[in-house]
Amino acid sequence: MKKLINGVESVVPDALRGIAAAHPGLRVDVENQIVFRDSGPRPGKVGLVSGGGSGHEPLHAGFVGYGMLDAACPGEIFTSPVPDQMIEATTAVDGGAGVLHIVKNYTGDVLNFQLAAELSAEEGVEVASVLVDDDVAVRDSLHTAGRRGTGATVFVEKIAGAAAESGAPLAEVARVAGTVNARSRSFGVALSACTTPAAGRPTFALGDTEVELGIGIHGEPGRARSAMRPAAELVRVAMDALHEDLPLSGDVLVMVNGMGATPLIELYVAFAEVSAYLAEKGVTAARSLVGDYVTSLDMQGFSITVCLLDDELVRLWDAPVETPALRWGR
Amino acid sequence: MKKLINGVESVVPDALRGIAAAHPGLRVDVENQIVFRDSGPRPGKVGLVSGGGSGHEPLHAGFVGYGMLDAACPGEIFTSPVPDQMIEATTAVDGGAGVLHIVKNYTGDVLNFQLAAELSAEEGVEVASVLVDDDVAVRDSLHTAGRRGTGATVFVEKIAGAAAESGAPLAEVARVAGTVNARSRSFGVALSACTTPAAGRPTFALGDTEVELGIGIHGEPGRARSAMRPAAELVRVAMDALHEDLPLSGDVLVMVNGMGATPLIELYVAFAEVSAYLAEKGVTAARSLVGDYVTSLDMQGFSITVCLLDDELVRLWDAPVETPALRWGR
Amino acid sequence: MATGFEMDTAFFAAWIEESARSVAAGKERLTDLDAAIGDADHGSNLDRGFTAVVRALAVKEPDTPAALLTVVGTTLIRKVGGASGPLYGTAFREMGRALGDLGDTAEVSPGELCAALEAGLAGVRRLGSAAEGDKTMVDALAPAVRALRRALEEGSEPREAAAAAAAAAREGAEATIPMRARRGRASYLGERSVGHEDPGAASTALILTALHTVAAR
Amino acid sequence: MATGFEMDTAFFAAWIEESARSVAAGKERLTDLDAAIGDADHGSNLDRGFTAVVRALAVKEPDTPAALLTVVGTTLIRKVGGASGPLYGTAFREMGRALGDLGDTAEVSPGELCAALEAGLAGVRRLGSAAEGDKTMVDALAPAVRALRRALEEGSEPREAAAAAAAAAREGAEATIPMRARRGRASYLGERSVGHEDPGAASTALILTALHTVAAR
Ligand SMILES: Nc1ncnc2c1ncn2[C@@H]1O[C@H](COP(=O)(O)OP(=O)(O)O)[C@@H](O)[C@H]1O
Ligand SMILES: Nc1ncnc2c1ncn2[C@@H]1O[C@H](COP(=O)(O)OP(=O)(O)O)[C@@H](O)[C@H]1O
Ligand SMILES: [Mg+2]
Ligand SMILES: [Mg+2]
Ligand SMILES: [Mg+2]
Ligand SMILES: [Mg+2]
Repeated sequence: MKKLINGVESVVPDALRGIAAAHPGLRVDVENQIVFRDSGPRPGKVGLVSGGGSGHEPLHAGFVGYGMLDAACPGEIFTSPVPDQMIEATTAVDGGAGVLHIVKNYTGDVLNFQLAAELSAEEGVEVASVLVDDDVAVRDSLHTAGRRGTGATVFVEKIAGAAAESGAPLAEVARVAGTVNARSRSFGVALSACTTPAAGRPTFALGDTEVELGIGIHGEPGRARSAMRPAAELVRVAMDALHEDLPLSGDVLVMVNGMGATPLIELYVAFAEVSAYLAEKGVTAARSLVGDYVTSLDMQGFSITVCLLDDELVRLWDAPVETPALRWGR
Repeated sequence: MKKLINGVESVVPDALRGIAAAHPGLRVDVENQIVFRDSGPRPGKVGLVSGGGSGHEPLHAGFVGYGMLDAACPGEIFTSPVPDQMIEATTAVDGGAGVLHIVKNYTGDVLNFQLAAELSAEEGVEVASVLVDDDVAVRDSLHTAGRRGTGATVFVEKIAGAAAESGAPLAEVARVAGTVNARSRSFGVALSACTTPAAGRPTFALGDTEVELGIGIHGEPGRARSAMRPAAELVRVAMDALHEDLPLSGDVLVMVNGMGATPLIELYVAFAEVSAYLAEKGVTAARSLVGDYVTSLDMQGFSITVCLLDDELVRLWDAPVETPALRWGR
Repeated sequence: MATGFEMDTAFFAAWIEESARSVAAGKERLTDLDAAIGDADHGSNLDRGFTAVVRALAVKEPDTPAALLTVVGTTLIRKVGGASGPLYGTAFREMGRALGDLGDTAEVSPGELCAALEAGLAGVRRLGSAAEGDKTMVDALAPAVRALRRALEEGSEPREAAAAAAAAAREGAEATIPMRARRGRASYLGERSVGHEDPGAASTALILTALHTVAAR
Repeated sequence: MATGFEMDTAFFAAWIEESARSVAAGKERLTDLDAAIGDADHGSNLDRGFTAVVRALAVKEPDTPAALLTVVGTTLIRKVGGASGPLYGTAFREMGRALGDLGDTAEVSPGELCAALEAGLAGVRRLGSAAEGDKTMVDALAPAVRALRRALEEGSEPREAAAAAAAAAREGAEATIPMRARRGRASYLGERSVGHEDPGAASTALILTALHTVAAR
């Protein structure tokens, strides 16, 4: 394992020092591992807090700023943050209008945010939560942990952030966040595994002509191993899975997301196929993102996330945003 | 070799179709391999054309748009484009005020742009060129091809783009572009080689505890192989090389650039060290970029580019820009 | 753990230290198990947590078993993260609470320890909604607690009872191998989770084995 | 290529086709050489270029050697890119221009061919500013042209003279191995460029060898 790090233990605080140095619009509490907007809470604005394991950058710290998150709590690599971070973030960003927790559906994230929400409420902050669970590779049932939260998190954070910025009350911000999640689906494909600093070697071994279909964002193997195929066919597998779960129609927001070690030129190759697939179905990619947004360390691969748009969602998506990783209109 | 492509021959046109689909603000001539601003030439505005081998995305197509390039000519992977592309782009973006070619200093780029400039001039377009040669890993002398052009290209394109947008005449845009280049230096480090689709295997082999110091952006081996070290030490090697070539002082613009397969969290770890190094020297990182801007396919590694700022450069850097890969102020 | 065998605060501190030691020693194995069906962090998660616990206890050792277990649980919740942090944290906090409810004395009887472990298991079940057979730490903890209860009811010596609990935990962990995961991260793998031992069950076996080691001193 | 041996347009077309064949066959080797001290594209660059050239000539074969070589050069410039595109393109265009200046007849004498190759070499030198010893295609082309001139002056048979040129090109290419690059991409490597054959010199040797192959038919 070769990584551009100083040591396995210090990756997260070291990166937080880098984020602090690179982004004057952010305030970083390196010790407690929280990234805040430098401007502090705005009275009357709903606060948005998210968090999750590190190793998915720019998620979440890269989405802190105007029109998106108020604070992000990075955990250790691929490990959900702890309640202390979330409580500290929640109380700090509350401008009196309450705080929305945006939680990806993993047992760890859910349990830790749940403890944090209870304790924050005890400190007098009104807290609502939205659970992101967009990954169609995982079969959902009452008797399982349910679907994972992956790419749709970016959509939820952006759109809920715009709603909060516009002054919407907590219930309304939570509603729109839930709507985005309900209308979004993701599917991921790995061409290689990733290596966590702690493990020091790839989390699974893929042959030279194999891919993993239906991977998550934590280096977990997917649901099935399959033969490597041209981009057009891999995209079709992913798009078929999305379309089967949530029939695509009308205008959609699409993200072709790199898992961390996929060259951008390849993501554009994939996006061309996504766009062709949608055109075939009479669906319009009205808005799109192509790049690394929700990564899995040094994994090679991609995920596709699609959200069915309506006028409200388009308006909120287009609203100004100014964060390290997403910026327009300002 | 596993790549998210449809075939070795079609990578560039496939990616161009993806760029066209993803960015409504661009107009892409897939057949001739040229990416234009959709708005076309603005009368009286100097046109900016750049280009180079593909495999460095987002460079250059990702920098086409308001406040930056008017057109980019992508060549085959790691191969400079051909004069036809450049002539077509040059004549198309000329708004009557002439066109600046931004050329990275590689024999192929220089020769092809030179032929294109001559032929464009014959068609009545006033053409000036700026040569970017910022890579201190290459010893510069009259008897060699000179230093390579790498990271500073982004600074030159942004700042010259702002000057052109403000209505500056060709000579003035060329002057400021030359100034940026003269005040910028880069140094790159590879933790792994990259694999071009045509070659199908890594361009060099690095052991598990080795790095290449002083690499370029085409998968060429660097000047020296060295033992893998913590991020802080690798950054120090790079910064010392920059500082020795061009003593750092005052306010600087810094880019910590990923080579394509380096997780963002690691780039932030590196940026923390860059920022500490500069602080030690009493230098301020007044502006910065951290991310993948000038890549080398799936190479793991980073480069650091520093530009000595003055008031004019800061003003032009801060001016609005709206491209796929760089966007602020609009 | 029959009558006459009382466990003081130092005993619980020793248990926790022994657990910390064996988690540190087993860190790689736990991470490897997690790499197979999870995200390769269970070893470092628990090691980080128990290291913090040992440091917290070194600063100021609580003076009753109940207080000690509460500190252990709270520290795990504060330092581990992931699924196992709140779950193990809750288990220890519930054990502490149970002992407190029983009178919070400086000495705990085997029966009281067993009741506390039952409370810890109930806490894990409530928080994680996992049943036995779901391929989680519950599959090691539940049979261990049952074995302990049975041994005590049958009048076993304390260290025999602890040995039975530890053995049941280890067997329970092993028995997760053929299971298909229905909770936690491994559930995403569906059928592919079959054939691997659950990392949380494996770490539970380490912690129960540590209890026996300390009881047998 | 002594008196009596005249080369018509078909001869030049055959030379180019043979060059295209051997570039295609040597594509991987050229790319491997370029991987060692460059950017691993020389084989695919030239193959792309010669494929386009063959296609262009198939559409409409020019009717004089001068016109044919000009089409070859222009097509290489338009299709290859990189350093080798303008350099090889210029070489062929200068050859075409030289033959045109000599009268643009349908038949070229060995002496005229030699003069054309000298013009091509001069074009490469002017554009690339490389001297012999800089580890570039010039290190194969210059000795080849010299060997051809000498053989003709010594009264050799045309195919003997072509053989001498091809041999000199191959030797020149091999002689680049110990050189340190001072031009092109390999120059960035400094000392580390030593020990590898220059890809452009290697492709020049293929093209000169193709000339001999065709002359020997
Ligand atoms: N719902 C649950 N109930 C009980 N135990 C669980 C549950 N979910 C996960 N676990 C346990 O947690 C272990 C994983 O812990 P860890 O790897 O530290 O956290 P994470 O899964 O968040 O990475 C699993 O092996 C399993 O034993
Ligand atoms: N200045 C120069 N003069 C002559 N030949 C050169 C010069 N620069 C490069 N070359 C030749 O070009 C070859 C490389 O061609 P190619 O790989 O196709 O282009 P690039 O270097 O742009 O990738 C080198 O091996 C060398 O022989
Ligand atoms: Mg985890
Ligand atoms: Mg090249
Ligand atoms: Mg885990
Ligand atoms: Mg090359």
